[in-house]
This record gives sequence, structure tokens and C-alpha cells, in this order.
Amino acid sequence: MIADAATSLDAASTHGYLLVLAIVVPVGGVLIATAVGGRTAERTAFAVIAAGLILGFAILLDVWMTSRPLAYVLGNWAAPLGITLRADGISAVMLVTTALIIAATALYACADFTIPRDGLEARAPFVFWVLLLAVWAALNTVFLSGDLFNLYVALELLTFAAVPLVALSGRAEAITAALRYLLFALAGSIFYLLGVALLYGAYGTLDIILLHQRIRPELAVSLAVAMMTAGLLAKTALFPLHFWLPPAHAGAPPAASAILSALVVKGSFFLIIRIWFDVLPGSRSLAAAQVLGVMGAAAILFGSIVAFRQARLKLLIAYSTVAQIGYLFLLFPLVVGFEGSPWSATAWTGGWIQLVSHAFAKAAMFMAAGLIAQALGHDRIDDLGGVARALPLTVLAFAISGISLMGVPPSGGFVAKWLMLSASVEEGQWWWAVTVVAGGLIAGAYVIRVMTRMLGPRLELPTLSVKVDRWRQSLPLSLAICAMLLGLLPLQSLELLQVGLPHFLGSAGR
Amino acid sequence: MTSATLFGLCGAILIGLGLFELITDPHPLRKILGFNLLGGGVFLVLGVVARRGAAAGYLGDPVPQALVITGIVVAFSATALAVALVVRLSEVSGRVSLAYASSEQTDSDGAEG
Amino acid sequence: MMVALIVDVGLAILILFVAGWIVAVRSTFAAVIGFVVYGLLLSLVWVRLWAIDIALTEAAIGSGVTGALLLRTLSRLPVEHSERSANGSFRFIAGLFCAFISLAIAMVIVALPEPAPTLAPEASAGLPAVGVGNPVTAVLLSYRAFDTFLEKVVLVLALVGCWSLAADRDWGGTPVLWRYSDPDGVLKFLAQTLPPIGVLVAIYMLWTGADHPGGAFQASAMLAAMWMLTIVAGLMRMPRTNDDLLRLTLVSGASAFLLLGFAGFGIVGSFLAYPPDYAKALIVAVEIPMTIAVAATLVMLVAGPPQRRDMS
Amino acid sequence: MKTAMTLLLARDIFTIVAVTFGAFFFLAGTVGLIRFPDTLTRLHALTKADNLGLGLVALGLLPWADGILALKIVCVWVLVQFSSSTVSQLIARLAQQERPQA
Amino acid sequence: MTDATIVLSSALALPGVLLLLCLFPSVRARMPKFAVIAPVPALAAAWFAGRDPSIVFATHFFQGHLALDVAGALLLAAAAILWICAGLYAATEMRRSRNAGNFSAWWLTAMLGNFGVVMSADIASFYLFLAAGTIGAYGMIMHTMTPDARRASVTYIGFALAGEASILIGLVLLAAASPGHSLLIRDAVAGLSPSPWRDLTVAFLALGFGLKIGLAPLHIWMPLAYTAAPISAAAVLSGAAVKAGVIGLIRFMPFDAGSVNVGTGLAMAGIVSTFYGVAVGITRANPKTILACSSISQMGVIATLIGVGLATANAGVAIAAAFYGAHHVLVKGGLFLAAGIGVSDRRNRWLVFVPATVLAFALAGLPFTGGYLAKEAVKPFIGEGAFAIFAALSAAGTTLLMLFFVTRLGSASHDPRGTPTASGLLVPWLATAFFAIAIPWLSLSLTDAIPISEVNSIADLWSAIWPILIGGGLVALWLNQKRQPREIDVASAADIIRRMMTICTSTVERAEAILRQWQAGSISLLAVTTVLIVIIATGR
Repeated sequence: MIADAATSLDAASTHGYLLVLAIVVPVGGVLIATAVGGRTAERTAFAVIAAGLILGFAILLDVWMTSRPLAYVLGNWAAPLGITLRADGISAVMLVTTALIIAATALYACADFTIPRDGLEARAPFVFWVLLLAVWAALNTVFLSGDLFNLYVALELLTFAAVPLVALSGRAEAITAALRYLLFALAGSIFYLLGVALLYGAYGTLDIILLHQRIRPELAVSLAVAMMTAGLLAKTALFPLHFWLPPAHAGAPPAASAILSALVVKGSFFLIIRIWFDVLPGSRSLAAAQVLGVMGAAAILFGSIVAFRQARLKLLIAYSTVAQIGYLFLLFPLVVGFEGSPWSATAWTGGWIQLVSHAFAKAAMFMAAGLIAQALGHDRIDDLGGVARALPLTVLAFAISGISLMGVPPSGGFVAKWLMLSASVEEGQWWWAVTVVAGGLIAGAYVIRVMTRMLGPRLELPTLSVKVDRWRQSLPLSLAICAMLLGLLPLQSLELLQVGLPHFLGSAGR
Repeated sequence: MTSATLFGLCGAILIGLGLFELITDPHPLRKILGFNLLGGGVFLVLGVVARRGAAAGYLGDPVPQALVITGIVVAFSATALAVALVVRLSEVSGRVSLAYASSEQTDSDGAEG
Repeated sequence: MMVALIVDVGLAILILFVAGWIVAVRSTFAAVIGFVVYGLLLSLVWVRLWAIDIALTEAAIGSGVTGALLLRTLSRLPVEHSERSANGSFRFIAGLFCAFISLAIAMVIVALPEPAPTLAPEASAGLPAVGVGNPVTAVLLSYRAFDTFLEKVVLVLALVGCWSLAADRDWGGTPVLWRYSDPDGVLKFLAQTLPPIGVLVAIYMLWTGADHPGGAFQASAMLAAMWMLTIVAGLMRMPRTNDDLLRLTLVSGASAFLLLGFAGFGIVGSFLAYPPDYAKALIVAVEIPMTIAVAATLVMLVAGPPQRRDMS
Repeated sequence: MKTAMTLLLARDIFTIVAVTFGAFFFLAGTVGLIRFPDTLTRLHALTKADNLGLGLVALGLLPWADGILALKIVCVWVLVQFSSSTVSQLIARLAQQERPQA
Repeated sequence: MTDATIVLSSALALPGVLLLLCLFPSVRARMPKFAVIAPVPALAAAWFAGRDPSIVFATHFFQGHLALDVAGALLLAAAAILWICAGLYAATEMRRSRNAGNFSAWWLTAMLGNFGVVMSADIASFYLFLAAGTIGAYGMIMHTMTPDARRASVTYIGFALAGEASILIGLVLLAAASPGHSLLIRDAVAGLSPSPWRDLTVAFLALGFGLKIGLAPLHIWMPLAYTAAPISAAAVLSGAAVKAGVIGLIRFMPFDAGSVNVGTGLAMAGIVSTFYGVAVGITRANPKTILACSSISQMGVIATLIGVGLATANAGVAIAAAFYGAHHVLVKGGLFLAAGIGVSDRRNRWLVFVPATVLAFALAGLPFTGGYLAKEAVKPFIGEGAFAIFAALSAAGTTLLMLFFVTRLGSASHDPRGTPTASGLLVPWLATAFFAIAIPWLSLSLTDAIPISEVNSIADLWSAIWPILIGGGLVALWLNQKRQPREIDVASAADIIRRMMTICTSTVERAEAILRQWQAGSISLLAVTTVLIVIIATGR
């Protein structure tokens, strides 16, 4: 009868088919692009992007208006036997973020990955366009699926789409990085699968809602959650499991790096959130949440400092990703154990704003770095002098996203930090506040270091190996401005982000 | 001690072995083998769950069985991709190792295209 | 019963021994051979767990195709003595952790609830609507068809990723499987006589999969094996990776699913839902392209990235 | 009645004997595979023993199988014969090529 | 109310719009001239607010709130005037510079931040404009791109960010204590008194703002920055921008509730820097450096004033501090311009010397100058009793330092060519000097919010004059012993900090080199898994 409860809830939403389309349209794009190849791949990609943007906003609008989660029962087979797709507030937000960033990346990438005129398809363009769509399909599935095993398949889909992007340049370092990434990610996903197996063995269902209703604190659950969390941490590259990330994200082509750093790592993080806040009962392990928070704090400080020490721009940005991921995990100690208090909602909102604003800012940064590297033929930070005069808009984009990473107003980064800080102060966990502030300082250090170089005079004669047109420079700028516009959000918790969250924020429960 | 539990324990040990191989053996191909051992163990756990779920005239719960079949195919795809990476790596660098070519990755040239 | 348990214990010990040997043995080649054995033993275990479908899949894909893939790889890698990690303490610590994790899992498995939760009743209750007799097939192609659909996409992606590792100049070229010089045509003879039977068996598996153990994966593995045999014997030529027909074949499985899903939208009003009375026909109709697509993908995955443009 | 009993008994005995011998041949073949010095002799032991062993096992199981199943068993035996002979032949040639003096 | 909204927002809108226009290179090239008029609306706003002492309030400007009270109006008016004059100066100064456009982009950013900080009434926008001011200042300091400039800019931004981090913590604590979580500064500060972390909050804020105004020992960045920046930039930074810290103290210190500990600490730091600035200043040769040290000293006086007010829970110090600060804005800005012009041009060297000397004495509080009024304004708080001696000594010290500056002015920028000074430089300087003297009187006549005893008895005058005489005597002594002032590297401390940072960061990097190996990474995967298993299994 619990199943009936779930189905009655799922049957309630009318526009559920949007969820299917959000997944199936990119998949269809992948299939068409693979089958036809040639210039079609690129064209398909843009067609899909147009459709995907509309779908994403439609879903966001629906969830926002009804402030109820969307749901769709696949094949009329209700859980526990079948698979249900669900979109709550955070899924909707992630869908739109992903759509926007992928669209910008695609526009940015057409210059790098045009199919040659002669119609003969070339390796890099074909692979890029197919995998771009594949990443999108996988991410949407991760955001929408309500079934743990289906999420496993989506996770693998994501990995298989991301790894070749890392190796796309074909250089030995890139391939090594990709191999490390793949092997570590495989270990992670198999851990996750083990957890799924144990949960099914204990409760005989894979549906998230049903599990949430049936689950009890017992050994099987503890082990399952521990394994799943650890595996997903490996895929999210939380310190100290980050070793694969910097070379992988720095070695990929800029467009790919933008996708990987901005979105792909967030996919597995999203899944951790699902498990911790949707599957687990209200009584979660506080100690474990503190451990996650400690790892996050370590990531913030460590990653920022190492980023500060880098000699290469792309590596610096990659390490800053390591650091920024850390902020996301402060969400656990700030929310777990404070359910119902308004401060958990504040921290929750802060965490998600941090995620989204970092996605925009980091994509913009990688794109900007890519343009700079193309223009100068290198990305050695010490030799960046005079770039500001050569590529003003690009440097501006880098500066704005840097401001967001530093958490200086007006920027999404500032709003996020403010919310996290006030939550941690209110809850008396001041040590997280100290970490956040310190992280912001070090972030300031590495951003300022790069900016000082960029604004500085050119040491040797200008050698613009490639002319970068203004239109292309405007893409990272627009993303950076998105990150900044998030700073206009009010400094309080947003209802939208709590839509469909079962229990813990008091307001807007399921 | 039913045979299901027996194979479940067997699976647990296989997981440990596979994990050990995946982590400690420097040779990438051996790591891939380790991953497959590990996968075998996990599938076995899932299969045991299926066997214990025997009901309604079936000798096993069909749902986890289907999951295992899907899982085997996914694991094969992963193996194929990883193997291709290893081969390509040895073609490009002449080495079969996860260590970075020279002085860590800092010399990876950031300039694309 | 007692005898059966003894047999199982022996089997378990054997598997653990082989696994330990794979971990311990120095030569990678030996390890790969050991892995094939491991796969076969595992499929025996599946038989003992009354999961015949899995047993067939494991033997065909988990052991067979994977083994072929690994051996093919070994022949491509330079024979280098893999530097065993001299770091003994590292191995020791890792061993401790692994042992702990195994222990934890074992504890949970022993403590799994009785009676075990199961979906078998629901699955069998749903069978009439699906129209097939084999519940596993029902799960794969109806209840959780979305998983299977995504998993087809996973295969395609793995292949794209594999191809993406070709050199730029080789793009669109032809992958190279073994080519065996065979003067007195024994292999050729085998490759001429075996495939018809193999194809027959594959079709049989596909058909019987609806009601009895067996189904698309096993059939496609069989097809793949036959195709590889003919290619190795030189009777057929590897297709170019930019060949339109090949590309269509590769995506046909997932595409068929997609079409079926939209058909469900149109007819029954739900994605991936089957109209009750055509259910079985539709399922088989999807399985046929799916089988061919998976077979092609398996062969291409074993063959690896395209190599030389001038292959003809 | 009695004859039926004896027939059944005979079938049991036949099966037991045949399968036992088959198993023995497998064992012998495996021992040979492990013990013999070089590829060709190992191959010799393996093929002979295994074909015979499999044949005996199949033969022993035949009386228990009704029509289609029996056919399947025979098919299995034939196919294995077929492929194993071919494969062993190929292996043999490889071995010959790799012989130092050949 | 609505016209207030218009006036206040336009004060920020004009610089903002001009800043956006900087995106177009063609406009950017001509921006130094346009930038001159940018502060005019701010001046209007100050006038508007200064007329009626009732607080002018503009609500909801990007969910931010703008307000202007008399204290703010005083500082805003002085700042606006200085920005205009210095802008004129900059237009001439930047004529030869290659990237004048970028300079005025930074200029406008700093201006926006400066005005915004004075006018913002809610916590978020205050912090926003504070950050904007910092970034703009950073750009201006870096402008010449000499190694010194780079070092100075990096040191400056480092200290500034540290200060803002401290302020951010303080603001978060403040907002947490604020009733109904209103982000209005008034409500938050009012609601602070019952808060359990009151002293902590105030301490963080005081620390941050103290760093902003260069209190010793957090002053290291100041001489570096003002020496390295172009003249016009140094003028606005030392004059106007630094007052962001002052207005911060005025706005955020809970004078009604008071806080003895923090107040005392602040006053102590203030007294120390008052004399430390003088002591360091008289060892410098570069006039700009001397002026920077004088800024340290003057900010010390203001800090002392506010600290006393905080300790004695006396809200009256706010307006006094604002008045004192407003005077310092123009005097210090003007003196920097003078230092920039120098006295190389024989013909109109007196046009530099005489006003500079007057301003120097004004800073020391010579009667009938604006400085005298400023001293009078603060006298009720730090002029009586135990503080009388402090006031006198500080005045003496100021005299000593400023006269020393005037002498350095004569000797330092002495180039034989004697190039004629462009009138584009002279006019702004003279204008600033004039306003420096006039504005305090003007504002006194405009508003009666400033409590100054109108009667100037002989005793008062004498009490103002004798420290100046002492100072003059001291400078005579100091100059008579023919000791060439030697340069001491102010930034040595900054370098030490930098070196320490390098050490610890390189340690972290070495750790990373280990963690980058597969072995370490995978082991930590196992470790994390084990820890999670144990904790979650035992934690339930």
C-alpha cells in the first residue's frame, strides 16, 4: 500500500512527460549524431540544445508555480516494480543551470570543433559533439531519476561521456589523466552499486520515496550509505580523493574542461544529496556529517593554497575547483541535525547557490583561460602580461568570475557565503565560518595574483598566435555575468529549493 | 548456513580481493582485472539477494537478476573503454603505467588548438 | 541437500583460489587466463543460484567476450615486466582496509532480513500484461526497460569513447582484429560451417528467451562470436568505422527502444508502455535489432579503435 | 514388470559407468595437460581425453533425455568435437612454428 | 522622499554609468575628462542632506537601502569636492599616460565605492561598496606598473581583503543579532546590545575598519600604497577613500550601548598610531611617504576619539569624528596634490609653498583655519582632562611632521630644468586648498548639528597655539642637526609576512605532490570508506 501512496503522489502531476523528454531528447541527439556523423553531429547538437533549454525552463516553471515535485511513471509500471522520474526544486534548478552552461559551451566550442568543410568527419569534432549531448543526457537522468539502480546506470553514462573528453587532445598526459579518472570513477560507481544491492536486499525496493518510507537505522543501511557516499565522494573529487581531478580538468580542451568542472562533478554531488536527504530517515549520522564537513573544510584551504602555487592558469583553475567543491560539503554539518530550524534552510539555500554560481563562474573561467591560451599559445601565469589589452572582455570575464569565487559582492558567491556564514554562526558552529572566510581570502590571493599579471605590462613582444573575435569573448563574459546576477538574490532562503524535500526543512515538505 | 549465504560471503571476499588488486597493482591492465573481480563480487552479492528473494514459484527474485545482467554489460563496456585507453597510452608514450610521463602533470601544455 | 552444500563449498573455495591466484601471479598473461577461468566458475555459481539467464550472460560476455578483449589487448601491449610495487607497507595497509571492508559486507550479508523482501510476486503478477513467460525478460524489457535502454546508450558511448582514441589520420578507418594466416584452411572450414549453426542457435536463444532462460544478450554474444570467427578466418572484412550501415546498426538497438517508447506515448499514453495484446510481439520486435546492435558493438569494442585508412 | 525393473536398473548402471569413465578421462586429460613436457604432448593428452570423456558423459546422459533434449546433447558433443579439433590443430601449428629447430 | 531617492541614487548612478561606458574603448580614452563631473550629484546629495538634519532616506535600491545623515553628508561633501579637484588634476596628469582609460575605470570604481559606503544604510550594500572601493584603489595603485607599484598594490589588497574578511565576520554576527533579521544598519546596531557576542562583533568590526584606516600596527600598506600611486590617486585615496573606515566606525560602533573593552583597545591603538606616524614620518625623505605617515597619525586621532566615545557610550563623537574627518579629506588630498606639483617651477613656487604651509598649520589646528574648528569639535571628548595633554602633544607632533613635510617639499622634487607647471595642475591644487580652509566654516554655518562653542576666548586660542609653537621648535631642532633622513623600508614587515606565507604554502604543495600519486589517493579512498562505515555504524 506504500507503493499505492507513492503512485498516487506520482500520478498527481500532469506535465510529467516533460521529464521523459528532458532525458530522451539528448539521448536521441546522441543516437542521430552517432549514426549520421559528419556535419550533422554539430547541427543535431544545436537543435537539441534549443529543445533542451525550453524543456528545462518549462520544468522549472512548473515546479515553481505548483511548488510541487513533477513525477512520471515510466511504462505505467509504478514503483517498486517500475521506475519513476521525479523533479523537485533542486532538480529543476540543476536542469536549467546545465542547459544554460551547455548551450554557452556549445556556442564557444563551434570555433574549436567545426566539422571540416569537405564533409569528411574528423575525430575531435565528432567525439566532442556526441559526448557533449551524452553528458547532458546523463546529467538530466541523474537529476530526474527516482530509482537507485537507474541512477547507477546514469552515473556510468556520465563517466563514459566524461572520460573520452579528458583524453580528447590525445597527448600522453591527457590519456594518463583520463585512465586514472576512469579507474577511480569505476571504483566509485561499483561502491555505489554495492550499496544499492544491500539496500535492495534489506528493503526490496530501489525507489527513493519507498526507501525513505521503509528505511530504518540498521547495519545494512549504515554500510550501504557509507559505501555509496564514499564512492560518490571519489567521483566528486572531494579532498583527499581529488588527485585525479586537476590533471584531468586541466588537460582537456577548454570547452570540455568547462563542462567537467562546472557540471560533471556536480552530478555525483547531487546524488550524495539525494541519498542523504531523500533516502535516509530524519535521523542521519551527525558524526558522519561532521566528517564530510571537515573534508570539505580541508578541501577549501588545501585546494586554494595549492591553486595559489600553480604556474599554469588551467591548473590553477582546476585546483580552485577542488577548493570550491569543499564549500558544497559544508552543507552537511550545517543542515544535518538542525532540521526544522530556519538555519538549516538558510544553509541549504547557500549551498545550492554556491553550487550554481560556481558552475557559471568556473565554466566562464575555463573558457576565458582557453581563449587566453589560444591567443598567447601558452598559459604560463607569469607570462600573461598585457593580455588585458589584447583580450579585454576575456580578462573582464575572468575578473568577474574571480570575484564570485572570492565571495565578494555583488556575486552569487557572496550570497552563498553570506548564507553559510550566518547559518554557521546561528548554529554556533563558528569554525565553519572561519574556514569559509579564510577560503575566501586565499581565493582572493590566487585571483589577484592572476589579475595582477594579466593587467601588467607585456614583458616580451606581443605574439597573438590566433585572433580571437569579440563575439567569442562575450560567451565567458555572459556566463560570468550570470554568476554575478545571482548576487541580486535576497539574502534569505528560497522556497523553490525546498520543493519536494520530504521532511527536513519544515516548510514546503512533500 | 544456506548456499546463498555461502556465496554471499564468497562475494564479500571477492570484493576485498578485487579492491586490493585494483588499488595495489601498478599495471593498468591488472587494475582492470581487479575491477572485474570486484564487479563479480558485487554481482554475486546482488545474485544472493535475488536467490534469497525466491517466491511466487520462482527460484529467485527476477528484478535483481535483471540488474545483474545489465550490470555485467555495463562492466564490459567499462572494461573495453579502459583497455582502449591503456593501449592508446602505450602507443603514445611507449609505457604502460599510471605514473605521469615527466615531473608530474605540470608540464602538460595548457594551450589547446 | 548436504551434497549440494558440499559442492557449493568446493565451488566457492575454487573461485576464491582462482581469484587469489589472479591477484598473486606475476605474469599478466597468466592473470588474464585466470580471469577467463574465474568467469566460467562464476557462471557455474549462477547456475547454482538458479539464475540461468545470468549464467549464460556471464559465460558469454563476462567471461567470453571480456576474455577475448583482454587477450587481444595483451597482444597489442609491449611485453614489459610490470614493476611490482615494492612498497610493502602500502600493500599491507591496503590489505588491512580491504579485509575490513570485506568483513563489514560479510556481516551485513549474514544479517540480511528473514523473510527476504522480494518483488517476485509483483513480477509474476505483471507477466500477463507483458505476455512473456520469463520474468527476467519481463523486467529487462518492460518493468525496467528504461535501464536497458540507457544501457544500450552506454554501449554506444563506450564505443565512441574507444574510437575517440584513434589517431586523427586514422579516423573513419578500419579496426584490426586478429588476422590468421591459414594455409590448409582448417580455420576457414570451421568459419564456413560453424556460423550457420551459431546463427540458428542465436535465433533460438532469442526466441526462447521470451519464456525460458536466454534472450537478447546471450544471442548477441553468440552472433558476435560467429562474426569474429568469420573475420579472423578472413571470410569477412571488418567494416570501416565511418560506414553508414555499421553506424545505423550500432544505434539501431537504442533507437528501436526510443521508437517503442514514443509508440507507447501514442498508443497507451505512457512512455515505454506496451499495448497489452501486442506486448510480446513488440518485445520480440525490439529484441531483434537490439541483438544485432549489441553483437556489432561487442565486435567493434573487441576490435578497438580504427587503425589504417587504406585497409581495402 | 520385472523386465522393466531390470531395464531401469540397467539404464542406471549404464549411466553411472559411462559418466564415471567420462569423468576419469577428463581427470586424466587434465593431469596430462599439467604434467606433460611440451605443447604438442599436452595437446595430445587434452584432446584425446576430453573428446572421449565428453562423449562418454553425453552417452551416459542420453537414456535420461527425451527426444529434443537428446538431440541437444548430441549437438553439444558434435560441436565441441568440431571446434576443439580445429582449435587444437591451430595451436599445434603455432607450436610447430615456435619450435626452435623447426 | 522620492526626490531624495532620485538624488541619492543619482549620486551613485552617474559614476556607475560612466564606469559602464568604459567598456567602449573610444569612450574610455576620453574618460579622464568626463570623470571630473562624476561626483557632482554626490555633492548635490550632500547639500540636500546637510540642509535638513533629519535623515534623508532612499529605500529599495536593488534591495539595498541608501541613507544620508549629517555625518555622512559632511564626509560626502568633502569627498565629492576632493574627487572633483583631483579629477581635474588627474585629467592633466594622465595626459601622457598610455592607458589613461583604464586608470579612470579604476578611478570611477573607487569613487563609486567611496560614495556608496557613505550612503548605504544596509549591511549588504555597505559591504558591496566597501569591496568596490578596495578593488578600485587596487587598480589605481597598480597603475604605473613599476615593480614598486605592483608590490604596493599586492600588499594593499592583501591587507584590505584581510580587513574585509574581519568586517564580514562582524557583519554576519551583527545580522545574526539583528531583530527580525533586518539588514538595516540602524536596526542591527541597535539590536546589538542584548546580543551575547556583542563585544566579539564590535571587536571584529573595529579590527577590520582599523585596518582600513591604517591604525598601527596594521598600517604597513599605507605608506607603500600612497607612495606608489599616481599623485591624483594618492590624493583621493588618502583623502577620501580612507574615510570608508571612518564612516564604518561611525556607523557600526554601538555608541548608545557602548563597549568598554573594545573602546579602550581602539583608543589605545589610536594613541599609539598618532605618535607612531609622526615618529616614522620624520625619518622619511619622500614627501608622499611623509604625508602617508601623517595620515596614520591623523587617523589615529580619529580612532582615539571614537574609542573614547565607545568606551564612554557617548554618541556625540560620531558627528565630531565626521567633521574632523571631512577636514582631513581636503587637507590631506590638497597636500598630496602639492607634493605632486612640487616647487621645480621657480615662477609660481610660492603658489605651492604658501598654501601648503597654511594647510600644514591647519592640520595642526592653527586658529581661524578649518583645522582649528576640527580640533574644537573633538575637544569636548579628547581635549579635556587626561586627554588634554594627548591633544596638545598630537598637535605638536602634527606641526613637527607637517613642517618637516614642507621643508622636504622644497628639497625633494627639485629638478634643474624648472619645467613650468601646467595650470591644469595648479588650479585644482589651489581650489582644494581653498575648500580645505572654507568647508569647515561653511558647513558650520549650514548646519548646527556640530557642537562647537562659538566663543573663542583667548585661553582657547592659546591652548591651540602653544602646541604648534612647540612643534615648530622641535622641527627647528630636528632640522638643525644636519642629519639626512634615511630611508627605512616600511615594507620589511610585509616582506616577512610574504616570506612566511611562501614557506607554509610550499609545505602544502609538497603534501600535494604526495597526494597526487595514485597510491595515496586510493588509500585515502579506502580510509574514507572505513571511517564512514565505522562512524555511521556506531553513530546511530
